[in-house]
Amino acid sequence: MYKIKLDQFEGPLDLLLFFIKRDELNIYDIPISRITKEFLEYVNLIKMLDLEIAGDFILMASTLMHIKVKMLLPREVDEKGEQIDPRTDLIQALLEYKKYKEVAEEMGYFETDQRKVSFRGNFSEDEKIAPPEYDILLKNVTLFDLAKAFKKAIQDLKPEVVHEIKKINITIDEQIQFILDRLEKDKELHFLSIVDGMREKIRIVITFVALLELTKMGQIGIKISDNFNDFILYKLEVANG
Amino acid sequence: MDSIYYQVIEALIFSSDEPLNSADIIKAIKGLDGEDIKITPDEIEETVDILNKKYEEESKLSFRISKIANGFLFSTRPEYAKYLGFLSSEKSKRRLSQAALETLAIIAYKQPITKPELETIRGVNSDYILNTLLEKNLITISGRAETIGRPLLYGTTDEFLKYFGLYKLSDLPKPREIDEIMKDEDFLDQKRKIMMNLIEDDVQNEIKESTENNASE
Amino acid sequence: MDSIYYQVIEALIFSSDEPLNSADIIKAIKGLDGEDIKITPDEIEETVDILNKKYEEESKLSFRISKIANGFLFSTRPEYAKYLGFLSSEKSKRRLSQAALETLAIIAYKQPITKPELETIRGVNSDYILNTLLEKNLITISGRAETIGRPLLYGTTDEFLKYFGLYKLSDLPKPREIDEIMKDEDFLDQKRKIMMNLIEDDVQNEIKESTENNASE
Repeated sequence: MYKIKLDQFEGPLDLLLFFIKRDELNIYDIPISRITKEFLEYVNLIKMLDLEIAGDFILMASTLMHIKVKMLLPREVDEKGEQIDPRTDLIQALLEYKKYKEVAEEMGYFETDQRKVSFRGNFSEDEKIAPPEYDILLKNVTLFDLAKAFKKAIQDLKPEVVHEIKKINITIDEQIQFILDRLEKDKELHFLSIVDGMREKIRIVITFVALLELTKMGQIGIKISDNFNDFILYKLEVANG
Repeated sequence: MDSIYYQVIEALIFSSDEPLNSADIIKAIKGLDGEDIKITPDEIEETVDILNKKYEEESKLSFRISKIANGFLFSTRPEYAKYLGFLSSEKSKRRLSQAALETLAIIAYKQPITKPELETIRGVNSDYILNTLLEKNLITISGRAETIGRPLLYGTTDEFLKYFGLYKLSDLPKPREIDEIMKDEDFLDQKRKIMMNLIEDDVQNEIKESTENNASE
Repeated sequence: MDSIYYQVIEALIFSSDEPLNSADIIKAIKGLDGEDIKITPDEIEETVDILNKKYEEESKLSFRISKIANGFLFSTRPEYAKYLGFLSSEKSKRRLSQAALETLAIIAYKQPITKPELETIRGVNSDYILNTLLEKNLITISGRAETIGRPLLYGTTDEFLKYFGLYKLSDLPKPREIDEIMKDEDFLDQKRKIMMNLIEDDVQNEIKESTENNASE
């Protein structure tokens, strides 16, 4: 007779399958009294050690005892008038469990095979050229979005500012530098936050032209913002190669 | 599909550290060379077969493209396992326990499945094992059942497919029908299984074992 | 050196996660096939050259073995760099950083939530991440709080549900449920250890016995 070890069984169903196999019992005609007795001996052993695991075994023990009692009573009948074997549910559960136990065994072979396989380990030397974000961005931001943002920036200016007459010395190059400087500090900038505080229309116009210039040069990207009439600028990594 | 894309497809799969699917390959090619490039998932699949045939018959490479977890991934041929195992600590990672395999089998076939359903089939409380499998990313929470108490539902992940070397879920072995099991007199050899489990507890032995197995192949 | 080692060297370089040097390759080969195997660093170097020549001239492969200061490693040929770049930028668009995931989780469970509330929980400025999540359409502005300054309120979107395969928001696993799955892990571990100790002696015997059995199988 095999010596029973405590951690061999995944649960009460596994233990019952073991008894059935070991004693060459017919699963469809399980000798309930005998198997209940053996089962209880096992449960007594593990009860002392592990309450958590024992719980499931105790539940099964009570099921077995329940079936045992039912076996002694006159059989119940189903709607067709056929006698119900009190062991039916248990047999069903055992077969269902066994079905997956078998699959698990096969999966164990898959696991073994797969453990013989290795994947590529080192990717550090693969050269990658990031795609020009510029392209992708134009898919999200339409010219209409750009125009709306611009219009908004202009509209928000206080009307009295427009009346001031003053020569403004400002160049596109200066504004290009201005935008790049701002982008040094922040990864992303809202267009509105750049023109915020600019009081003259011409300054905004030139900033806007500078921004278009930078986009064309591939130095910055533009993407859509969740605020209407605004968009986000961000610096592009200069592609190497 | 133009045959110049053989190398591109190869390069894309080679450079990917996770299984790469046809859709992503097509997206990269069309994204760069234009939406009008004609290329279909079937053609990618064919290309992979052609490449694998070349690797094996002409180039005699020690690796090939595996179809795994709904995608393609380069992997070594199993015959080199013993050399690779010698240098890497990966191989000494523990196998899954019998309980974990059983639980995975049930989840894989019954998914999405709730914990109570799983526990009914296994006959044991399964909190611990579910937690382990979730941590290993072999299963995930896939939603909630519409039944009373709305219990969480569990299903398998792509990592699960990768772990067992499966391309898709339907590649799992088919469980036998219950009446088939019933006819079968030869129950699983319980004794042998127990032994196997015990071996697996001992990593040292296991490494030795796999080396021996490999050597005899 | 026997030419059967061409493939072994190739497989070792392929699967190593660090650049692999000749000494390690020799160690693996001698370790498995015996110290008397004749193999020198020069031969390994030669083998790599032969392999590279084969990859390039015969097989026209899109990858090769590179030699860098501390060893050999595979790399994809630079002519495919733009395809690789496209793929990796697509991937990074899809991926959520840990910080983004954490932020998303807080918003999902606490919604509707204001930026100050969020930042109190996370302890860091969250402008950038909020923007990223808004861009990915995983969160949205759901209104304004009635508190001073009427700050914006953030919540998750339908896209968020889709991303995580949820039918509705209440399908999110409750923290209590996660606790339940995690519960008693340590406790069970302790119990297991006690049991294992009790049967340890027997296990030792079994291992020996079963190894013998396996060998004869």
